[in-house]
Amino acid sequence: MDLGFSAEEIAFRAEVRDFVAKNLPAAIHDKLAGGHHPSKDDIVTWTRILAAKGWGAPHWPVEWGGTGWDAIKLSIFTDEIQRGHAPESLAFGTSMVGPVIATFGTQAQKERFLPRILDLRDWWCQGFSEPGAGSDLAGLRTKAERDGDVWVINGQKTWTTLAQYADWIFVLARTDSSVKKQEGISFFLCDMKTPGVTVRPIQTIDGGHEVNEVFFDNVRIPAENLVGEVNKGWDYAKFLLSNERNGIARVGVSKARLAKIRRLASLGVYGDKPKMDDPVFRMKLAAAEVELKALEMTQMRVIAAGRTAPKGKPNPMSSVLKIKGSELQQTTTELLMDVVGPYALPYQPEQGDRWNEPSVGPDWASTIAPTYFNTRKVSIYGGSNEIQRSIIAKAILGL
Amino acid sequence: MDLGFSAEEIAFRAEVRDFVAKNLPAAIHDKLAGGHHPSKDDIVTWTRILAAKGWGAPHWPVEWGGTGWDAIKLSIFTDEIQRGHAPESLAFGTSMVGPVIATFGTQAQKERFLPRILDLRDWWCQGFSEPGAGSDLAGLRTKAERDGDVWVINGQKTWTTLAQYADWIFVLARTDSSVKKQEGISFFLCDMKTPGVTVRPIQTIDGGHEVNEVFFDNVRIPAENLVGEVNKGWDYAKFLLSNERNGIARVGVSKARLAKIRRLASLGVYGDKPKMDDPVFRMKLAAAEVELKALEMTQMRVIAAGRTAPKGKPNPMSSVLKIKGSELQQTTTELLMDVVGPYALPYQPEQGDRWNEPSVGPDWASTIAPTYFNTRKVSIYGGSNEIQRSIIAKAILGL
Amino acid sequence: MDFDLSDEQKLIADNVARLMKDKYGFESRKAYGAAANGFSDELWRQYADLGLLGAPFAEEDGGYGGGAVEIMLTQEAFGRALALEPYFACVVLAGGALRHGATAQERAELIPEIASGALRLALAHAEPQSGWNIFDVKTTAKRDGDGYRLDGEKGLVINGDSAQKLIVLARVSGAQRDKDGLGLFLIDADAPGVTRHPYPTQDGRRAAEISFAGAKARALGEPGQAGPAMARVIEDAIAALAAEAVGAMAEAVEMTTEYLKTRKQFGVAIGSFQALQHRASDMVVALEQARSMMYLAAMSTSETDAATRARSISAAKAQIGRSAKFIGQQATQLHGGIAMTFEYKLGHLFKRLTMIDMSYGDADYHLARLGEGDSLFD
Amino acid sequence: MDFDLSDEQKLIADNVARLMKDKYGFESRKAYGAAANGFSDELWRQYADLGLLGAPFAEEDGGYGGGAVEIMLTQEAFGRALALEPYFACVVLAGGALRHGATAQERAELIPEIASGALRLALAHAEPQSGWNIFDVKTTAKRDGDGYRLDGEKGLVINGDSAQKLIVLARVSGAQRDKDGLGLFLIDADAPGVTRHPYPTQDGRRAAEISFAGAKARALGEPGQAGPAMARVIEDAIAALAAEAVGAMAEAVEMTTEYLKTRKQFGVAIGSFQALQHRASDMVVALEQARSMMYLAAMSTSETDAATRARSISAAKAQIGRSAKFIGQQATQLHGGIAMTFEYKLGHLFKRLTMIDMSYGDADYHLARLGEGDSLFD
Repeated sequence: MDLGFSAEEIAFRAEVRDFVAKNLPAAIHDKLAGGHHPSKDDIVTWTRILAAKGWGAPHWPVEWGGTGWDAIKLSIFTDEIQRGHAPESLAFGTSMVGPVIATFGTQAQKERFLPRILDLRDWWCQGFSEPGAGSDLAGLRTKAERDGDVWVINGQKTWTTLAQYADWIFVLARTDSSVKKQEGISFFLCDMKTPGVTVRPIQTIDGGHEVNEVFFDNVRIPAENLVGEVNKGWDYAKFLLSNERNGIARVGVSKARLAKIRRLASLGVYGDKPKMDDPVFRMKLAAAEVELKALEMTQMRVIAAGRTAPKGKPNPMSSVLKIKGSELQQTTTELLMDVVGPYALPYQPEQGDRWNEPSVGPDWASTIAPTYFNTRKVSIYGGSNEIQRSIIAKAILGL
Repeated sequence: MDLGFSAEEIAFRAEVRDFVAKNLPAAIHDKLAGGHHPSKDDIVTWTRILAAKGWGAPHWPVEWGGTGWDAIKLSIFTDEIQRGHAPESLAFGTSMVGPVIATFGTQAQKERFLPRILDLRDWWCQGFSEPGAGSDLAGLRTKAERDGDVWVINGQKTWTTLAQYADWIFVLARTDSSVKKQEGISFFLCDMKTPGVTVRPIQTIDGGHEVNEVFFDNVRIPAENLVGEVNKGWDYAKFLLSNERNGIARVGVSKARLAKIRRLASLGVYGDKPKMDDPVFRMKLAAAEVELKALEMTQMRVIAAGRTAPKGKPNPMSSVLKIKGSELQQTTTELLMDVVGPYALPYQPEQGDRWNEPSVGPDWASTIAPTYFNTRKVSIYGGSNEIQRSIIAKAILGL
Repeated sequence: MDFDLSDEQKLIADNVARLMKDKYGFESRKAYGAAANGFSDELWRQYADLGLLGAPFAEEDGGYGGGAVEIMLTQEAFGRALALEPYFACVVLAGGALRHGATAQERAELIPEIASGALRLALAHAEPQSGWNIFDVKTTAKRDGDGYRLDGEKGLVINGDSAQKLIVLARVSGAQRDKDGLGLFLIDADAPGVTRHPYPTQDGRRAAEISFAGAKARALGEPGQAGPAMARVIEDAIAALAAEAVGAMAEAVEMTTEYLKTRKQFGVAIGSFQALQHRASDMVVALEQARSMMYLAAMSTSETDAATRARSISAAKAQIGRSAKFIGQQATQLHGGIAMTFEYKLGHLFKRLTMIDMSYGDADYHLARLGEGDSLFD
Repeated sequence: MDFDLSDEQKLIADNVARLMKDKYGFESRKAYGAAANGFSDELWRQYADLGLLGAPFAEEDGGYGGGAVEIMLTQEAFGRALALEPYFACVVLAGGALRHGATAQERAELIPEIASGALRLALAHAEPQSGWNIFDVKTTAKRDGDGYRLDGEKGLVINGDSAQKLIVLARVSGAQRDKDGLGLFLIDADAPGVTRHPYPTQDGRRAAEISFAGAKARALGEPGQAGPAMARVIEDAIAALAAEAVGAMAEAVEMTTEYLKTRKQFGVAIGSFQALQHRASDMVVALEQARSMMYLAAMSTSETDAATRARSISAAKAQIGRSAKFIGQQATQLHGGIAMTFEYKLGHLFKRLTMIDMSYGDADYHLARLGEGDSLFD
């Protein structure tokens, strides 16, 4: 038992941290550190910097541009990206459809799509959720029917993150309605420029535009854009969902936010004492740090156990990481609300490049309340925390 | 709308407070204020002092020794008894079987039993719960079979509070197994000296002896000890359970404990500062006081609404009182644990009259941990808080 | 102890409830909020017609003789509907400053104008550095002839963007955080030397940062003596916000219950899932506790002992803050994704509840205040 | 980063688990606890035979060369079984005092006796007034010939009732709460001038208040320099208690799960109720977080930077305390009445978990300590 990081791992962490510090454009760093969302350009710019270094999709097979790092190094990498306020890799490409294509796709699909994911020439989005399905993902109603050499897709997807920028969407659609709901689903790749695809924005409560509805109206896509076998899409979806659990706890995001909280709470915005002098606030901050430290260790334990676990099988411990990780993301946004106090009130939405304009109140205040509101989503999406508790009850406790 | 107490109510509160202060024997006061349990003699002594004043069962009909006070005065009375560290009336007599007999009993039963409840010549206990039934009270299995002029009872009751002192027990038993479980239950009165009744103590985790198992082995009781009609016992039980909800929140108990917490936390037992100087502790204490203040108002609202509500119908708002009231009883025991700190550890059980002996650590320390442990029961008994939540969901929200 | 309303109060409650039902559907609210003012002038007139704007003022001042209960009833209904009109800013805050801080003559001059809907006032008391300390005032008022000249920066002036006149809390003497030496001053919002920086707020309203540079104002009440009046204004404001919060919480609980009943997943209504039922039940408990404290707050505004009054108000605000956070967050969670959308009312209830907690001291702030004083119980 | 055990460690874990399974059923435990000592002499000998008592000591001191991991594995198994023997008092606390505070010669003299099971030591460090401040020491040690004379009152000496010798923390110089001027002293428990007041504890163990009146003792290590050693002893103790707590929590979660599966109400297993399932799941989350901090604590005992070590240990104790409270309370709630009975194991797990929280600083105490320092993260 050796619960410290090895010298190699410590050096690796320093290397990543140093790379981020030296190569992340200052404007992007400042924007994200301030709690603002990266633009499409920011993400593309940074992904290409990483890709040039060979770090575009570190967890991929080496032959397709991955690094061969083990799970601990991958975890350190994610942690440092998040802590360094760098944009995260566009997960829909690198962590979702990429591994599915690499595992189940044809050689032609791999050659066509994987290189363009690696350096973000193709922006992917995810066509899974549907209105009315919610956590019952397999209850989807979008249909695909074969018509000669093409599949014709009809239906509606929702909560489609950043679809407004997307070149491609991967879509689960029902190809057989006569069987059990999980057994009649197929997995398709669809060019967003195909006639009949329409994107409609959903404005979120923080005023932002992250998610969309995507409508499919007789969208005809070539048969070669089916992934794997017909009616096996649910297997690929499960693979996709269980595949990338490293980072589900988003420890690095919460670490970065805690550091920000300490910094802002020490400023002394109101009255004669900084918020950091308030013992109740300090207690709450300490409690969040303790839980996060524990979560970091829990994540390491899951990673360590994963070395010997069968591949591709969902690990119910990832539900523990999801629950606690999302709670901490939310707790830290509440601590920021404690710090900003009355100047949470002004609404100063980001408008394109105007994110850095002078603001009402402290110059860091404008993103605090929107982040608090927006972060309520993390206990809802990706399987709500209620779903995660049911998974733990069933898969860990056998209830 | 007039949300203050009337001058008459304020004077009434003062009168009760004064009566308790002047008439409660000092030894009983000190014992209860110290967190110890009253002995049987303590309860009898105090009940007779109240009965002599005409306050033995204030909520009863005047003809049977009640006072005619309205619900607010009754609430003030209970509050002051609890705050004054006086023993509470033995509820099994005055609040449970008493009202059932007064409402559904024969004239002979009323004359025989009610006066002896009023001054605690008869000590009653409750034979409802059974092993294996838990919150599913109607699933009881104790049977009563008619044999000429007597009913023969066989079965087992459990969690029977203070049965070791009891002269009488009121028993729910199944008299018809062929109908819906609620429809075959009858309500009996049973002399504890009847052959075949056996009491076996249950020691609780705090080391105390409050509850018992009661066994019925061919216990023959006269037919006249049936209350009301055969197979209508469930109605009487529901009446009993819904009847005395005044005081379910136990606001006075929590008020008394909060006052005690303030006093003890100001003593300065450890180190150079009293616990009261700890801002986190103060915040927790203030939060408990706020919730209790709100609960007191909520209770008043329920009482006020009850004036015009139909009689005998259970009010689901009492589930709100039960949940919050039990949570506050538990929270206040946790605050006492915060105050006592390391000297929670020594175990110094009460042994008869030795409750007042010198103790290890601060002289008030010995009851703190047992009270904390024991008070976990309040969210379990009387319909667990989970049952209460289901009642709210169904009866208030219609879910 | 009597929770029944008088006939006049019932009338107010019924009237405002009916008006909200008729005119304040969530789609209508979106239209009102899109106006430059951020609210509906038409509805403001209707509030005046219904007597809402004059209700809480004494008859001798030109009001209709009500008080905290009338404000409570109105605010609760506004909270349910998320009404945007500047009732709180004009009637509660500025009106409160007049009730507690102005002379009889000044009240008789201004209150009829508020009651008729003709005059919309805003109260500029907070400053960028003051946090929740109402006595932290750097803005100065200096005597100049028969008036005063104001200099300084005021922040978070609710509906200060569209008010015709401002009541300004300024310092005539003393150090920055002294309770003494404060005065209230009346000034036209577009007077020379007044600069307004208007902005929308997180909860869909309007506010302004306002700076004063030698702006000429007139005193209200006795300059230097406004501290205690301001404390009472804020206490009244907290009581009013408590009622608004209870309205918003009750609406959130109802919307959630309705959603649980109608939304189906895995083939059944999600309200059949026990874990969700119990969460909803905990929301009911939180709501009822908050409602109780709404009553306590309204009742306490007329308590004469200042320390007792402050404690009760802090207790109410703390409970409101905690209940609002729990209900806002859980209503969002139980709704799932739909609650995260701007199109849907629930998220706006959540945002308003959050901002009420952030106004005049959040729950921790008031718990700390309570922790420093005596018990809430005698 | 490697959570795998060495072969020797696996052997210890297997051995102690098997022993607990064979000999530490809950009924057996009742019998052990009824002895005058409050534990089983027979099992103490078996622990010695299995090498548990010598495992955490260096080979050159007469131990078997293990350390914090060996203590962790042993304590976790003891926690599950609620084992009563004075392993924590003798091996962890007193043994820790020897490891950190005694000379090589003293260690070589005493540790083989501990390892063999022949000598049971207790550590008398706390005092009635000290709370959780280990440096708050009024008991004095005064030079007398080649030894010292002890005067003062020690409190909450775990297994101090039956220990053959005591290690006593006493002050040779400085004021009551100074970190400097402390020394460790060895004394026979029945030496003249030593008075023991033994008592049972809430969690079914034994402890004693012990007074010293001119009692003759010998110094261990360098008198006056024991402060830093004591800090490390308590850190080791917290790591050991963390493991014991995790064992007890794991047992409580398992018992609860089993109960939910078998207990029927309303005709079905209560484990089919979603609200109870989700509560049990939250217990799993709390357990896993605590287990992680158990590892962190064990790892941190060998951290060389004192401030980092203290932070990690405080973090672990805070998490353990919070998880223990949640799991203890919820396991009780989900069991219902049976958990309230003395006959049933669960209540005893709850009590032990509670007392672990109350030892060496509860969760709030350690959070406050953390709040005064730097972040847990670099």
